Amino acid sequence: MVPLSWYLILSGILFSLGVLGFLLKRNIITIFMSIELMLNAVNLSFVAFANYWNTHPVADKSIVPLSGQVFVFFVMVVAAAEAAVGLAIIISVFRTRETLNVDRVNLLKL
Amino acid sequence: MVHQVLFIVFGLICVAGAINLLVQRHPISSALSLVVVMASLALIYLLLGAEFVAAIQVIVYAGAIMVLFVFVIMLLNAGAEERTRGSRIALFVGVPGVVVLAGTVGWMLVSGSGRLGTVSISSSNFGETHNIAHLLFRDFLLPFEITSVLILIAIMGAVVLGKREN
Amino acid sequence: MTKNLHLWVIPVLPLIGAAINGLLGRRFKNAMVSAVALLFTAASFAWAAWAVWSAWPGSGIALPHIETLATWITAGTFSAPFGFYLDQLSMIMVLIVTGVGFLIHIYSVGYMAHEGGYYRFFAYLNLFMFFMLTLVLANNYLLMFVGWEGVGLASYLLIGFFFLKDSAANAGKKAFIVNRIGDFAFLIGMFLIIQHFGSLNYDAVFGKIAAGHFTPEAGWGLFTAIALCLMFGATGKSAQVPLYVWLPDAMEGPTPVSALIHAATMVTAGIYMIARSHAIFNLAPHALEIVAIIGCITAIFAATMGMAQTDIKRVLAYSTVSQLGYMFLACGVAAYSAGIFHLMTHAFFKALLFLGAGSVIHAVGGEQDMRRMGGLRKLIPVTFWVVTIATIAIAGIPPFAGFFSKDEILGAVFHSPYGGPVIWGIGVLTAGLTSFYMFRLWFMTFFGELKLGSVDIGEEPHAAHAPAQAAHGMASHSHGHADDQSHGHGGVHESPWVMLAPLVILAVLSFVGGWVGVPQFMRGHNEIEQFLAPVMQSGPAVAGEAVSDKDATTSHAGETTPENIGEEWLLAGTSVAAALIGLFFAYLFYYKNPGLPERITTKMHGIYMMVLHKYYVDEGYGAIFVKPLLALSTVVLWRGVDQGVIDGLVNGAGTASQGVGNELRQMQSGNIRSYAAWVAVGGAAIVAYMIWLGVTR
Amino acid sequence: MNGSILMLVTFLPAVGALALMLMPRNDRALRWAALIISIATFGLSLFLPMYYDYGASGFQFEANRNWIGQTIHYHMGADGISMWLVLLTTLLVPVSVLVSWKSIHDRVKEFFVLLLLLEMAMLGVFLALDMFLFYVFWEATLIPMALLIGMYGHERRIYAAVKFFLYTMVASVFMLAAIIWLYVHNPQHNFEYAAFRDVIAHGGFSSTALQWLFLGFFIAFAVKVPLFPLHTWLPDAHVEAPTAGSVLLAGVLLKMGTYGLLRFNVGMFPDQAAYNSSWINTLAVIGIIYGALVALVQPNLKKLIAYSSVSHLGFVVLGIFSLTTIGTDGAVYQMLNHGISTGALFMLAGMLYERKHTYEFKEFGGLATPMPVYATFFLLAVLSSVGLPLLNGFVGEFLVLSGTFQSTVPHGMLFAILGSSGVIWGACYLLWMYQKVFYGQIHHSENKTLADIDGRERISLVPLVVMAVIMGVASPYWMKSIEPAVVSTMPQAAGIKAQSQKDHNQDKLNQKTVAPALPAAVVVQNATATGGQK
Amino acid sequence: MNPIQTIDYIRILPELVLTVFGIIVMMADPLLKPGASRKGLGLIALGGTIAAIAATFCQIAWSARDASFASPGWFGMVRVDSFAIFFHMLIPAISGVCILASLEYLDAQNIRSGEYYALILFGTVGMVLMSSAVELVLIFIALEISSISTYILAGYRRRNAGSAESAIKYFLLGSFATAFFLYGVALMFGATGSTSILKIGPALGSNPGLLAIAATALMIVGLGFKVAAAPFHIWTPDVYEGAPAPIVALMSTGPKAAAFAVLLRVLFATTSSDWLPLIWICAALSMTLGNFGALMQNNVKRMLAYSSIAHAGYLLVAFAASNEIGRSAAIFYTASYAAMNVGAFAVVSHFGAGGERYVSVDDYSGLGRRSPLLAFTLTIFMLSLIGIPATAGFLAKYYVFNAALSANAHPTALVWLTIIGLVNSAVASYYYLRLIVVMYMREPVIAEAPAPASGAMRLALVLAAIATIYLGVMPGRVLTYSEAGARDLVPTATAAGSSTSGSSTFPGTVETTPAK
Repeated sequence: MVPLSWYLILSGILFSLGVLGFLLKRNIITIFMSIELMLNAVNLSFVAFANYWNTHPVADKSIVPLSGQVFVFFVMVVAAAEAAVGLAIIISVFRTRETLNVDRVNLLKL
Repeated sequence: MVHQVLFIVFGLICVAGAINLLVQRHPISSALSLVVVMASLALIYLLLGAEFVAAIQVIVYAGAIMVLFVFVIMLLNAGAEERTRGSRIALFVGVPGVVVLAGTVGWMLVSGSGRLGTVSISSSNFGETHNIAHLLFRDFLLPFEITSVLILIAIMGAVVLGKREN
Repeated sequence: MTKNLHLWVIPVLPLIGAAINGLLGRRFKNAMVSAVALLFTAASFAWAAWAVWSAWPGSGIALPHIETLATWITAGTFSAPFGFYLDQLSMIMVLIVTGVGFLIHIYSVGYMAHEGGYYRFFAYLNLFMFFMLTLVLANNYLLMFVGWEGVGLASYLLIGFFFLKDSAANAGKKAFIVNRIGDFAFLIGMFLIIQHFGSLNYDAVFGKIAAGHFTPEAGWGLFTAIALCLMFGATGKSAQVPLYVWLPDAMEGPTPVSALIHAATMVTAGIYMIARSHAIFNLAPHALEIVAIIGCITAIFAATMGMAQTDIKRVLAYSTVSQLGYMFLACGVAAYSAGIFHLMTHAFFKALLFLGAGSVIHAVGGEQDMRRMGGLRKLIPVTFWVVTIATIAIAGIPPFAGFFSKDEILGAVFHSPYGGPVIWGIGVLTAGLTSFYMFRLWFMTFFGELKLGSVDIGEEPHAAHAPAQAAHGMASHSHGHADDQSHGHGGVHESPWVMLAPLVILAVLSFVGGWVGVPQFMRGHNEIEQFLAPVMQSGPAVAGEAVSDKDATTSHAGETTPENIGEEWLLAGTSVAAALIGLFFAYLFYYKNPGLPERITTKMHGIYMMVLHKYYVDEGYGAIFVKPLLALSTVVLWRGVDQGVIDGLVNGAGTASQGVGNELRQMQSGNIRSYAAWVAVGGAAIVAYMIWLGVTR
Repeated sequence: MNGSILMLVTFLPAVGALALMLMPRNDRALRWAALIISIATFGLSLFLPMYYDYGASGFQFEANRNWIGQTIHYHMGADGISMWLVLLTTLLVPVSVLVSWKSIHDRVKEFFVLLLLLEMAMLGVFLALDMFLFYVFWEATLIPMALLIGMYGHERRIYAAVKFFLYTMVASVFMLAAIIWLYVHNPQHNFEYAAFRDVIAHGGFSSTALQWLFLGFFIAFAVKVPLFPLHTWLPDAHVEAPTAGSVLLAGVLLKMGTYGLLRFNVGMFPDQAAYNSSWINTLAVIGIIYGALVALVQPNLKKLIAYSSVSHLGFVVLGIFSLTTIGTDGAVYQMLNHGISTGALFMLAGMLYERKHTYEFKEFGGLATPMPVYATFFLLAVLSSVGLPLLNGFVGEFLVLSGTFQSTVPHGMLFAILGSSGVIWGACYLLWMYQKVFYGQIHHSENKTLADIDGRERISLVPLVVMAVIMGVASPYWMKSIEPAVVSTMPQAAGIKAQSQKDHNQDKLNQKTVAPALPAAVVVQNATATGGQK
Repeated sequence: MNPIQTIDYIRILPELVLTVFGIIVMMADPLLKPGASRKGLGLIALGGTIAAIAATFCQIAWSARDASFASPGWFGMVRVDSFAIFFHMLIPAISGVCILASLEYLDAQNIRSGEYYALILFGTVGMVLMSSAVELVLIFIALEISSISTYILAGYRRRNAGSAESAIKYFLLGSFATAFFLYGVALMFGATGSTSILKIGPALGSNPGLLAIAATALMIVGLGFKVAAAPFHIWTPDVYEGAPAPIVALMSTGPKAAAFAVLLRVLFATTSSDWLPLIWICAALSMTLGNFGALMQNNVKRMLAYSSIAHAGYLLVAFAASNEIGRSAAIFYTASYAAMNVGAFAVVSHFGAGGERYVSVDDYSGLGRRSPLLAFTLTIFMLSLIGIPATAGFLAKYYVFNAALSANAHPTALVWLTIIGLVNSAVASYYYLRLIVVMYMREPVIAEAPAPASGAMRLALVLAAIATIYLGVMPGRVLTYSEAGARDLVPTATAAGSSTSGSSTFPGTVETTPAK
């Protein structure tokens, strides 16, 4: 018996670490990875909630606990798509700027 | 009991991997630590009785997506990142912000933990593939179909942006 | 159904003349211009004479005879008509204006013959006639104000006639503005009248008063306020202290203008106005008091200044101011008819003096400094004789006109509660001074020997005119002022008859003019007194008690008891004596031994300088009012408030917001991680806030 | 003569502008077209006084149609006040087309298009009876004027244009807020002027709310007038604007401000108007004197005239916030006068600029000799502006001042006296100006040969001068339509007397000196009161 | 029997049509010669948008025939009510105009690939779907579709470093925000066990638990980012500056409109109004930051970017009013803003010429002389952005503030918001006016005269201008639509309206004005 909150807290921690990664990492690819981390955190809470709603059946039949897992599926699809596009964009940035350091990618400002 | 132990173990591995992702300076190491996070997450999914999700977590995420990452890292042979001080804001504004965010959310969950109750490895066939399939191809048919457009865009985008200048 | 006299025609005729000359005059020959001007003035005079004749008391037309042409202004309950008002008072005035005006028109034909802008001159002159006649014929204060302002305009234009000379332009401007200061008070007076009588029509206002629920105010009240406002207005027009300063400068205008406007007619408008509003003044003892004092001060003050002047026209100007002071004094002691009487006689002899002076100036080719004149007696006999008559008249030596009117006034002053022996004394002294400086002028001009050009003092000839002569048709080549007589006539010469004729007529008038007012104690009937009585009595009997029974005793000396007949004779005698003393001193200083004045002036140099510089009043006004005002406007208001404070604030706000904009833009460091930080912080803030809300609920 | 006439008058210029846009860039043709259109508009507008029912008060020629949904209407109408302002506008536009005849030679098409659009907007402002419509026109005047200044002005034209635009823009948003607020609280859910009036009267709003609304409107109009502390855009705008721009700016745009004050601030918020009158009148009087004093020391002809406008508009505001029928009559009349006399002055200044390309006094002097006719016209304009009796200026000023003098708003008498000093200042700066330009010797030889004004310029001036004289002697003709309109706009003119007499003691004192001696005074007051209701 | 009926296909007809055309374009592209112009494809894409609009009309017809049309379809995934239909009209129209503007642009930038149009079309699919989706997951996917396509399009000028940078910035920050949104969805699922907007509302009631509140907050973050509302506006200027002008035209209007649609659906789903103060603050912040940031901009694209932030602020004012008038005002505003902003960016993209050389304000000097028509149209758009009467911008602002003032929740606060907004719009007039000033009052600085606009560009400009004027003068018809949409948005508008006046800790809700 694990309290749901543990899972949620874990996902919260992962999410925050993802945000921190975005803020602190310099390499664009790593930053992108931290975003993936955030998405994973979200997935975790989806799955946890799915399980929660499954173990706590409610009167409202319209609630489908399993949909939580389906969301995860969709999130993964989106993540994949983002990965493809994102990496392509990173490549084109690298082509034009010859760097992957975000701090050097600041032509556009003010 | 077992459940708790397993959760704690894999949870700690997750967090460790995530932290490692942050502290590692070379993108490859970060990528690998992310793989660790994902793998252990997959196990946690199993604990939550989501076999199918656990499976695709490994296949799609750890497999496809991370491979893509590693591939790009190799392609651009990105070296260890230099610690430039590009943004003081991120440090002195962002980090406290994150702390506040985490703090509030965490406090909320802790305080609400009683109300939230617990989860357990369900004996039921909950999370089995055919249930998911039934859901996916009936209730979520429209989103499922629409994702095709998404993927189409992704492919096109990758092609457009990736292809050499003529 | 009284007969319609179409009084409006009287002022409108000159207006037509002005319009014709003003619009088309440039294409006319001088002869044509003068023909038009004279024609319309004469017609107006004729019409006025006819109107007066047919409205003469006892001719069946009830006086005052009011004709309303149309409404001019109407708003709310207030309304002012184009209405005309003929009573004994305006009869006298209209005859003086049209009569003297006509004579001066004739004179000008000769005098201005060689000036540029001939048509312009006559257009202005006719315009002046129009406004002056409106002033005296109006049946309400607002229409009077029309004339009042209008004559101001006309004099502005005529003083500035030689506008190429800055001095002339300045003088014109000064005249107009100083008058405006008076008009300001006049306006306030009118507002008060409107507020409390609801109308500005004489019949309405005086009717209400005559209805008689007002007693003369013990203290300072409404009527005092009104009276003082009107009085201040009058001081502007009639060149009284403290607003007299414009009149001497006004001598920059052509001499006929000085004669018509600044001696005979316009400057007397103030007197007319006070006499017209006597009903109000009678209710305001304090106001009368002040009027009397101002008149008295002006009289003596101007007289002293007149003594030191060397410019012949300026001497006459100051004498005008001083004589106007007499008239004010008369009004101040509620002897209005005496004031009007003096107004009339003064119109005759002062116009004559100015025209005479003009003739002299004309003769000596533009010289105005008496020290360069002398011995003209032989050269211009006619002028000499007429000026002599005028001088005697103004000096107040019987039986010339001046004597009677001046005597009226002094008598009234002596008995009046507002006058009294002191003011009377000053009046007599003034009379002496008057006679002194007038005979000084007379001796310096006509006796001794001609020293043209020899004396090189006095104001320098105005170089302005050399180019001016070359200049356009409009430019004056102003032979009246040019110091050389390069054009036309050579040496000293008598003026043409077209100029002399008016002089002669005026001379006759200033000789006999006074006989209409021979006081009873001299076995006369004082016709003018009788004639004006109905007007002046129209002031309510009740109000009269305090005042007019006294001035009854004084001015209708006839009805008084025998023993003060002697007193009357005594008073008259004193003033004559004063005049003769003045004459004697003038003879002594300026004929017997001309060296004397210099010695005296050198002895009492300080005083002399002060007098010579007119007590530095102009300079004082300049230093106290004009300069500080300009400085204030420039430094404080314009540069300070306008550009400094207000615009400073406005532009400051602009730059400030731009600065803010720049600061805000610094958020856009261009660094992705910073951006993410902002997003994260924003997210954190929102989440925290919402949860806090949720918790607190 | 139904509502269609107003629509014709208002939108004919717009149609004309459209036509001009489509015309080829042939300057001569464009000028003539613009002239013909504007004259046609003027001719059309002459129908208003012709068919105006002088007996009736209230609005005439009304047209009221739905515009946007049921709430926003196209509602136009003219009463005695707006009718004459419309005529003033339609008179001034052809005139300013004439003065721009030669002076505008670059981008002629744009110029006349903007001019006609401006005319449309100005007419709309005076005629709109739907507050939304009013605001639309109000803002619509902004752009063409700003462009006219900015495109055809002189050196600092851009600064002036932007300043003008921002000043007005910032101010009018407050009015918009007030309008919307009133609409929202208007049970009839429309923007009708009448509806607003009675929702304010009977809506039971708190006085605080009404005060804010009043100020919202006031600020917008005060900037346009311009009232004392908000006037600094005016000199810049005038100095930089092309002649036609100045003429319309001074002649009409400023009147929009005073019109608004009268129609909306006083017309809709009688109590607030009475409540605020004292400080507003103070500002007005400051404006009168301040404007005059600053004008007195201007080295620049146009700046001087601009500041004189500040002074003159002070009289108008004073008259309106005297809250007396007489004063307001005078104010309305003074609006027309100022439009004519100052319009003429700006035209004359412009003609001089065409010849000399400067407005600095030191470049002039002695011009009466080479340009006698010009000098004469100028003198007439100056005199009408000085307020010489028998010219239009006097009637307005006199009524304003005597109205204020009798008004029972706090310190009415004091304000009137201070205001009257304006007659002195007016004489000072205007005669000073006249002397600087025309009298004395000619210091600049080139001035000797300046050409006098030609036929076109005379034709453009004559109507104004003639109007100045006619309006000076025949004011009743205008008053008979203005007065009923004024009375129906501020019926409280009488009411306020009554109530403010109670709460302003010093005023009582003024009366006290009189009351015993003079029943007449009381009679007058009551008479005005009844005059108010009738 | 098959649970999917024809009616369901009709419900997604525009999306289907757009997808089909997108695929056609995609297929046709390889058939063309590499160097050849892609105009033809552009025209096909244009046809696609027109077809989409036609499809929407078909939807209208159907809904007129079948009352059940407006009820959720696809197992409660989409809901094609008049609200959705409004955006089904608006968004393809926007895309169409942007495509028109792109035709010339791509040749000028010498970009020779047809995917561009395909991407626009697919992106449009996402946006259109966002407006009709009522299920958070579907919304999420649609959002991603539109976002990802715009990421790619933003980076389309691949030779240009700025373009790539704008793409990466947009992409990273966008995904970042999306993660927040998703987290919110997750928590919402946790709180209610459902992600269907229609179910969430009732489930939460008027007193939601902490989880739901946090969820709402996180979703506001995500959507706030998409609509570029402060404090999540920060990416806008950089991205807009770097991205191709026609794409900026699109993404400053299309996705924004869609995102606002989602925001409307989400925020007004829950009957709780805790978010009111937040929106108040966001609105005030956005207006102020946007306008003041724009004051000193010399780059027209950046300036318009800041202005779009400000306009998002005005739009949020309508949200803050949180009454039916407000909702319809918001809907109307999206349309008006789309009209004028697309127009403005169309001009920018034309004037920018090859490589977008001329984008600084000074470059526009003397445009009034050199090409009066272009200047005139730009002037119309600027005036509309300022909010001068008789333009769309004015009426839109007017309705927004009208809504704010007629709100019965926190009247005082909203009066102040209105004042802030009005003052802001006055300040804003400065920098819009600046463009007009340089166009008409300064002399040209760049030698070459702008190339004459192509027919397509002309058409685009004319359409935008006409729309701007039409919405400013004759908005009646569009208004009725937006009001209908507002009504359908919250079936129990009255309930929502009343509940907005529920308990709240918002400062300064003192009644100064006892409205009878």
